[in-house]
Amino acid sequence: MQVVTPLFHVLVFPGFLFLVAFGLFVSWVDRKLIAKFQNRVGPPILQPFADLIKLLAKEDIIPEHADRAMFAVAPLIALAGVVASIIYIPLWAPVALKAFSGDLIVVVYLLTLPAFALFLGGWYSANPFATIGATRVLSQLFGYEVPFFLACLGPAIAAGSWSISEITRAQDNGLWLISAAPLSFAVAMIALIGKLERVPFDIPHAKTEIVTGPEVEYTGRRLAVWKLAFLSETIVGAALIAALFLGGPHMWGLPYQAMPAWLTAIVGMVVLAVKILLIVFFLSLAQAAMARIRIEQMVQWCLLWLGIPALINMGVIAFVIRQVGA
Amino acid sequence: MTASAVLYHPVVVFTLCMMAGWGVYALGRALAPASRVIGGKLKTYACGENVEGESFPTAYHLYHAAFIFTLLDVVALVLGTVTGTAIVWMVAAYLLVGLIAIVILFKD
Amino acid sequence: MLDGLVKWARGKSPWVCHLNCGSCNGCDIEIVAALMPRFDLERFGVLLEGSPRHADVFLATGPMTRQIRDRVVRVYEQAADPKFVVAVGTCGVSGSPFYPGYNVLGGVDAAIPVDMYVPGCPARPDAISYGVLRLLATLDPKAEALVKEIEERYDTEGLVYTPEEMAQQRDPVEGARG
Amino acid sequence: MAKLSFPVGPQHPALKEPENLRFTVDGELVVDADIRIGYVHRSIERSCSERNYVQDMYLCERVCGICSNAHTLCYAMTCEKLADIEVPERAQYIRMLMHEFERIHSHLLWLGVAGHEVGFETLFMYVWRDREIIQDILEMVSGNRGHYAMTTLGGVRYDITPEMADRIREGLKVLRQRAERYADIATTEATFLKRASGVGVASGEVCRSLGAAGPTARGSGVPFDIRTAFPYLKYHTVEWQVRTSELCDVLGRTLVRVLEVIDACDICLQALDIMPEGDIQARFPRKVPEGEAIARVEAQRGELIYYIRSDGSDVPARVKIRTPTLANLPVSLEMLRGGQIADIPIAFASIDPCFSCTDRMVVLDDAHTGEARQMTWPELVKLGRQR
Repeated sequence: MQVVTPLFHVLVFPGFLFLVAFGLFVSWVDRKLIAKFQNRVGPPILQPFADLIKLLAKEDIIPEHADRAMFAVAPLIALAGVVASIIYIPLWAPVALKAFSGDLIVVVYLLTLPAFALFLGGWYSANPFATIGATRVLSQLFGYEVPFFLACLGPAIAAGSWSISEITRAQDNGLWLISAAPLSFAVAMIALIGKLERVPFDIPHAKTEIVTGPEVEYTGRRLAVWKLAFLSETIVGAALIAALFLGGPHMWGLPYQAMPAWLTAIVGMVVLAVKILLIVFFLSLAQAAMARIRIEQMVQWCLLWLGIPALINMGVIAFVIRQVGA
Repeated sequence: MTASAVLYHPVVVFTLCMMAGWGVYALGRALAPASRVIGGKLKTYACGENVEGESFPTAYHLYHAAFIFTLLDVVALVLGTVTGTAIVWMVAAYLLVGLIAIVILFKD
Repeated sequence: MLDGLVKWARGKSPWVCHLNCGSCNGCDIEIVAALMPRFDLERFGVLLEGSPRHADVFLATGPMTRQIRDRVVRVYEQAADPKFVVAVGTCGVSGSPFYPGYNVLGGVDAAIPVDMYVPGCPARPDAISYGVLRLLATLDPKAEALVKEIEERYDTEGLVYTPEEMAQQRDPVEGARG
Repeated sequence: MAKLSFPVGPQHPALKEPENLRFTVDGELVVDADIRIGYVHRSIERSCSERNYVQDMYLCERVCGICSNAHTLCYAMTCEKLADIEVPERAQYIRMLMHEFERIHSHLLWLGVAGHEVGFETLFMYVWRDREIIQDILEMVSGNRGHYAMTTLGGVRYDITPEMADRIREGLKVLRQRAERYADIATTEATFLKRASGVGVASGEVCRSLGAAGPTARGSGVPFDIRTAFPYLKYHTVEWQVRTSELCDVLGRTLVRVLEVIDACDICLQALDIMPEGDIQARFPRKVPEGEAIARVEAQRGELIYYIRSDGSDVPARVKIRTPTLANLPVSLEMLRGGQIADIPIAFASIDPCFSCTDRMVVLDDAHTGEARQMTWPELVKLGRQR
């Protein structure tokens, strides 16, 4: 059992299979929402699943000048980085499957892996569009990564811990940390758009400029793994923000004490799913309402209008804690 | 260390996930038709035109952003590892560094 | 079972790539119009992809000009199997009315194999949607039911031709030219 | 530092048409831009000399799928000048209506594509949804969504009935409101402004010296419009103004186009009210007297010129077409140089390029001396189709 349970957790639930399935569902919600905003009907519910199967069943092409190993491994790194981080995020109870001091840092760094993988994949595709896309991925990372990190540190300082599970548990009293770190929350949401490379920050993938950027040469199953990595990243990023700012699987007013353990787990899961969908709703809304901006505009804007508010919020929290602590 | 502690270690989890991704590849290999190389299939895609060259290195001009990113990221990592009351001073110092960095960035 | 699943997925998820072989834009804007709110091809899973590497179905328009021919062939070759081509518009079908011109090689099939023909000048968005659906019906039996339903409700005579039907239509013309 | 050079086109998602732009970039900065055209050369001008005047009408219509009516209008005007035919009043009004309908449809199409180029998909979808109103009107009047075949030598083919006029009025009123809304979006949406303002700059001076035409020039404050400079049809009987913008950038061109949509709606509404009753076609002879003529119209992309020389037979000796995109290309390269990669699609699209109008063929005997030669039709066919 000692071996089987962790394997099950990593590969089936809440790890790989669950994440992929839920990610496919959420990407349908996303596409449907955008279609509705744009006055269209939108795709049927099984559409992302059909897309995945179709991509898997397509021919696989590796361009002659591409670095074969890098080309093949890059999507896997992206997917693995995202899926691995779900283990440390609380999903159905305020405690994750595995919690240790500093797991917040580990998760934040695991979530930067897709960006680096995308850079490598694009760079080693040996394609001019992919190369430009790859450099854009890195430039964009410089823009959103620091504000995202700073925004995540806000609740960490407020809760006095670097463990996501500890931070979530600190919100058990019903006081969500969004109240202590509203600016950090806003910054984290906007930085998440950058992290997921969605409009207005879909600069590395800009279809009309550089075709699709880094994954332009990818076909078939390798493209499918990229898509899986991106849609899992949506889930994990949203779950992380929910855990840090919105009490994770916790909802005030629900009689947790009166429920049996299995029911609290299910309720917690549903609550978290609703929060994730709300965050995705925000992402879709942003995508529908804005145009894509340029890379240098993005980097400057992010460091200025995301970096400074996040810093200010962090400073205020640190100052208040010091006063209270003294 | 128990088996579960080892299996939940980030490195092990990451490796397991890589293997799961490899499983997706294997599934794809089973479903997809065999690759037929005809004509310019393996050529670099460049809108239908022919491009010469095996790699396409490009210039980079956002070094100041890269510099600030590295600076702040490393300091943030240091911050993440301190505990106790020292954190308040660390945050203050960090704020200072951050503000200086942003001033440098927007100087011109 | 897996085979059925793959067929279903292919029928459900055609990502299209637009391939202009020297067209006058008339059909091209109608292709885009087919993706817009009024017709919304995304209902059937159609997505407009930029890179031919990601595409399943090429919507090719225009008479094949001499200049574009090699590029079109290369782009077609660079797409991953299985791939399909829908020739959109009368020019895409036969090169008409430009055909006798010195720089026009004929329809899209002068360079790449075509799986479905949608005539019209310009082809209407609904005809293009119907053409794509007819193509999908050859992949997925479930899409066939949808096409049957459409054919019962609307007059679809002459909107779309399969390569066999087109060959029958064409024979006398080819004879006259030859 | 290594400079990267890459092609955009002939098959590229930003371009709906096959043309080849080659860029040399330094990081994200465009150092040099060059253009290669000719992918859509379909031997139209030469084919015109192989067919009679009526057949050429349908060939010229298919020069471009977006401005097809402007082409037939200009072609018909040239032929009528040659044959000295007076077109009936009502036909002139209907021609003007079609001309403006087409301007509305084309400008809306452009606005949607501009939204697409900067990743603003919702604008794209909304504009194209509203564009269906004018498409319905065009279909109601002419029977087709594109290539309307409305103009004919000596007049127009179909009349506009009172019921049609009422439905047109209804549709145009809605469109006018929507166009005002889009003008509002274009000037207030922060992300769109970031992408349009100060991008693709070409001063009025540059536009004049490089011979830009249409909204591209008017967006840089050059108040040149064939409709007022060389009046044709019935534009002098309705009230409207030439729209210009001093912004000289993509935003300026966007505003000019959106305002022109509003103007076009006004022109059509006025024309529907003052249109006289009467014939819609004059008889046009099969053979045209010897001579040559030029006509120019303000197509939606700028000045369109037709030159026809007749040798007295039923087949024109020479048809020459000068399209606005050809005039705007030099300016567009100026806009691209020194800009950013991200601005390529929108800056290039801002001239509303149309390559199906533009592509020509030159045969060089000797690429070094640039010596050209004349070729006969069979020689051309042999050259074009040989493999």
